[in-house]
Amino acid sequence: MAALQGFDSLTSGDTVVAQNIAFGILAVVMIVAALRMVTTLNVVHAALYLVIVLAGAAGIFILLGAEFVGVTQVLVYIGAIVVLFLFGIMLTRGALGEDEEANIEKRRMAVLVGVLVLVVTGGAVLDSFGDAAVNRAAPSLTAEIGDSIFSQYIVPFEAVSVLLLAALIGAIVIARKD
Amino acid sequence: MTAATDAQQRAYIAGQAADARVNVELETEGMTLNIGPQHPATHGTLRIIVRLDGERVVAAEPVMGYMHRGYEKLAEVRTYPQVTTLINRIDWLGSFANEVPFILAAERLMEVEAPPRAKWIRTALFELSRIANVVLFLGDMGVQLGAVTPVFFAFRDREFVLNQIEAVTGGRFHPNFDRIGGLKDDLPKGWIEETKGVLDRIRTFCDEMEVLVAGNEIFEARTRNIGVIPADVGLAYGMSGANIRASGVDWDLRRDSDMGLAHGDLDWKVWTHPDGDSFARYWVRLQEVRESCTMVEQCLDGIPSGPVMAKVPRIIKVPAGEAYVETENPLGIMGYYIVSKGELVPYRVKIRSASFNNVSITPWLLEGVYVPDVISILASLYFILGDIDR
Amino acid sequence: MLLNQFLLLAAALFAIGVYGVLARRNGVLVLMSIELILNAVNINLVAFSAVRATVGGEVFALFIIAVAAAEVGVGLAMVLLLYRNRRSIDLTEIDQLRG
Amino acid sequence: MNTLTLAVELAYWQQTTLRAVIGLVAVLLPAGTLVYLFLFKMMSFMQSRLGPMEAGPYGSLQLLAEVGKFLQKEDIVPAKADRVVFKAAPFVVLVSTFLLVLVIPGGPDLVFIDVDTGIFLALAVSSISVIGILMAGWASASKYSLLGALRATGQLIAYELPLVLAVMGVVIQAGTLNMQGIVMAQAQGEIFGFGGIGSPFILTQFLGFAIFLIAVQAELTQPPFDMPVAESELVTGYLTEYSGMRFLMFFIGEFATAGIFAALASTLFLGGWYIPGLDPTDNLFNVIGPMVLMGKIILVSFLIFWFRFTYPRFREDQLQTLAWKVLIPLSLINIVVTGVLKVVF
Repeated sequence: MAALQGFDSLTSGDTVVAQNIAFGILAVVMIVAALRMVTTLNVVHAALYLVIVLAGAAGIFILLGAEFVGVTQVLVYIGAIVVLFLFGIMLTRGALGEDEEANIEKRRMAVLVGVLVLVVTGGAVLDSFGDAAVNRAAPSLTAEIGDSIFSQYIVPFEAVSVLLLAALIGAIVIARKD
Repeated sequence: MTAATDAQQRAYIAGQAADARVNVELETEGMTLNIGPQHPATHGTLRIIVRLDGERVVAAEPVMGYMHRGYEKLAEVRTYPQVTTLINRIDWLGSFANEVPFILAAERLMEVEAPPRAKWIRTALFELSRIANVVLFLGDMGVQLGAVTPVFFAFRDREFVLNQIEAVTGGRFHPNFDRIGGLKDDLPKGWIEETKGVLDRIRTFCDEMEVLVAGNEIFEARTRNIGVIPADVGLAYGMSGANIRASGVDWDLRRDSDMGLAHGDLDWKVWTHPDGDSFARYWVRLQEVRESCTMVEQCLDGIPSGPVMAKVPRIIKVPAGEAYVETENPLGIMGYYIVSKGELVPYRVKIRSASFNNVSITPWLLEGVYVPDVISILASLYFILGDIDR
Repeated sequence: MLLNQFLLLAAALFAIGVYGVLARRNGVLVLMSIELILNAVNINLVAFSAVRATVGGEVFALFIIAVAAAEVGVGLAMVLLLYRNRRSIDLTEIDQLRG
Repeated sequence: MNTLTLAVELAYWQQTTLRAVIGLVAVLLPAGTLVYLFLFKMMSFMQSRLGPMEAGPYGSLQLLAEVGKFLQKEDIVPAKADRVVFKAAPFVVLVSTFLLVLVIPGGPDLVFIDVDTGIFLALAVSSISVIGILMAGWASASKYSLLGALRATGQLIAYELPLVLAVMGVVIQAGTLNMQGIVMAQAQGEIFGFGGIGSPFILTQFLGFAIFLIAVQAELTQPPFDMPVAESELVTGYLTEYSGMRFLMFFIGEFATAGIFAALASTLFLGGWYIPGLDPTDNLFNVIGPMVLMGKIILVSFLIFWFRFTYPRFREDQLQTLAWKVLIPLSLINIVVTGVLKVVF
């Protein structure tokens, strides 16, 4: 984020070189880490690769000027969700720790589906949005997000709150011994 | 749980080896954890194998003998005066107290009795070594529970006690001062006054510990109702000393039997506590240090004059016979069973040391507690490795 | 910066996530792959939000993060239960309702 | 977007380098000061000893000697360890520490990044260190390490909540997440119409301050919450297998984080770089601000270390009970009361 501010001084016209470089690095790191995540046999390593992907996503959010979302991403995903994963894996080792190689035809099918999804969505994206540019004038204000959550989006917000409570109770009920 | 059979022991060790082989994928469900032999909590080489389910102990097994030095066997090839040099090192924190029961047993076989002055000085030194020993426990218990500071206070104030012991005996840790028939020497000049000053320091130290450690809420939360030993179980495992008095058993050899020291002539009290938990053990020891201070003070005031050595032959040969003498040592009851064939060396010496019995309760006591409590319970049982392994 | 580069990155992550869900048999890994998919969606939402210069997309990204947390909590609880009952979390073996 | 207000115009790369250097100083200087002042000296005096006396006057160079010692030591990786993860773990912890310092302002213009999310960012990046600790514990292939890491994680997650909730009160009162805004709110605020000392939030948010300090103590895994590194049972928890440089990194991480959390506490509750009686927009504060902040850091960390050297440690379940049954409800009440009062007045 420290770097981000400086980027503004480099801005000239519509070309933002430094931001594109940052995006390129983040994108490559994220995709490599994501690929490693779904192929590695060690589940702990997979969780650590997931951390890299999530941190990259946080970087992308900040690049897009969505500071609050980026920080929330770090707090919730890296600070809580991945920790939950690691905790679960380490508490139960053995079966949770290792994943045998999936059988070949299953993997072949999965690769096929994955490539298909990529081609279709990618094609659709390229087709529909052409060369729309992201014109980030300034990072969006946190106050603005807060205002819209508690006015425009109050119903979904309440729904999410209820869902979280339900999930909390549900998880406790499911995971309890006896 | 009673003591493990051979097969059980072997199963443990096999499980141990299997666990050493597991790769980085570790388990915590049904995990075997070795506490010791080299571990910061055991201040010595005691090894406790615990099987865990999460943080809860399913089974615990003490493995002793990493520091066995064979004193009983060694004593068979040493003359009687030489044996005291060895047995000094059993409970190394209260060494003088180790010599007393052996000397008393030998005196009983030889039918000599130390002169009154020697008896009183013995009593004073006996109680001083108890203070030197237990003071360290009072601080160390804090360290085991995570409070670093008290142990420094304990080391600081124990130093004064050791100075006084050194002033009389010439040795800080291993005095080797007790002789059959009396003591090696008389008290040095001015010692009595200095010792009284030291006793005041120790009393202040006890007050500090009462506030700093026993009065701390977290300390209470960590020790109250933790590691409760019912009186009958404790007695069945042969526990003794402050450990059993903390379970409400009013049993102290200094009062209940004639140990051949001057305790009968002193005015003091045996402390007990009804709870039997870790806190009770700490509390009882704290009171006993205070009581020891009063005893030493009375000894200092009441030392009779006279010689410190009875008439004994220059070369000591103990007449054939057997004798068993036990005394209330800092860690509990310590006894020596001497069999003599009338030679220069004892035929057989059997040492009953307190800590061995005190830690043998651990398999029963540690079942079902949390890992952190294992440490606090072990600390509260207060053992000295040398006293377990001899 | 073009909108497309973000959308393509998201599409790639989404495809990788789909591969993970389909190819892996370990329940925990499947859950992680779902996180990947949700993140791809989030990137899209935030990118659109940036293009439109409104905060609506960001708000929904926040909701998705919250929902993801709930999902992982319940999902992991189920996997742990599975492990406790069957000593295995291979999802291909879980093909019947009666344990 | 603030830039450093200096007489000379700096190029972007120069600014970045300057920021990086200042960041390094801002992390290491308080850490070193705290280690020397409190760990070496205050602890020694509390334990009736002198502490280091040989290296430099009153042992003041002892720290350099220690660092030199650690740097010379062999970097041992256990045979069964997961090498890459094992080696990466201390870096993850340090990253968390260095990211934390970014949002702390040292003066009206002295700030690394003046982001809108300020304190929220700090709390978020502080949770990254959990990952590093789990990595260290798991990759060491040692049972003590694993148990320590699991304990640490359970504890850090439990105390993250009161930490965040305690800050909420301040955020409600200041009406902003921005650290600079929080300082300004305290500098320009009034208590019942009296503005002589501004309005340091410790007066109105004392409950929040207390909860924050307790939670910080737990986040730092210090006594009385040092179960994860309990040396008398778990040897040193997740640090057990580390040696030399990598141990030093964990050590720096621990004390630097202590310093930074103290800085956060001073900024949130004690007015940060501001001292009453002066105009907060005065350029003077760009000079004396860091020193004022340092003084407050030392004040707060004195409290933190005082607890550390005094108390025995809680057991796992006891400290969880404290977090869930005492601190979280209390901080929720604090938020509700603050919110209601904010609306009423």
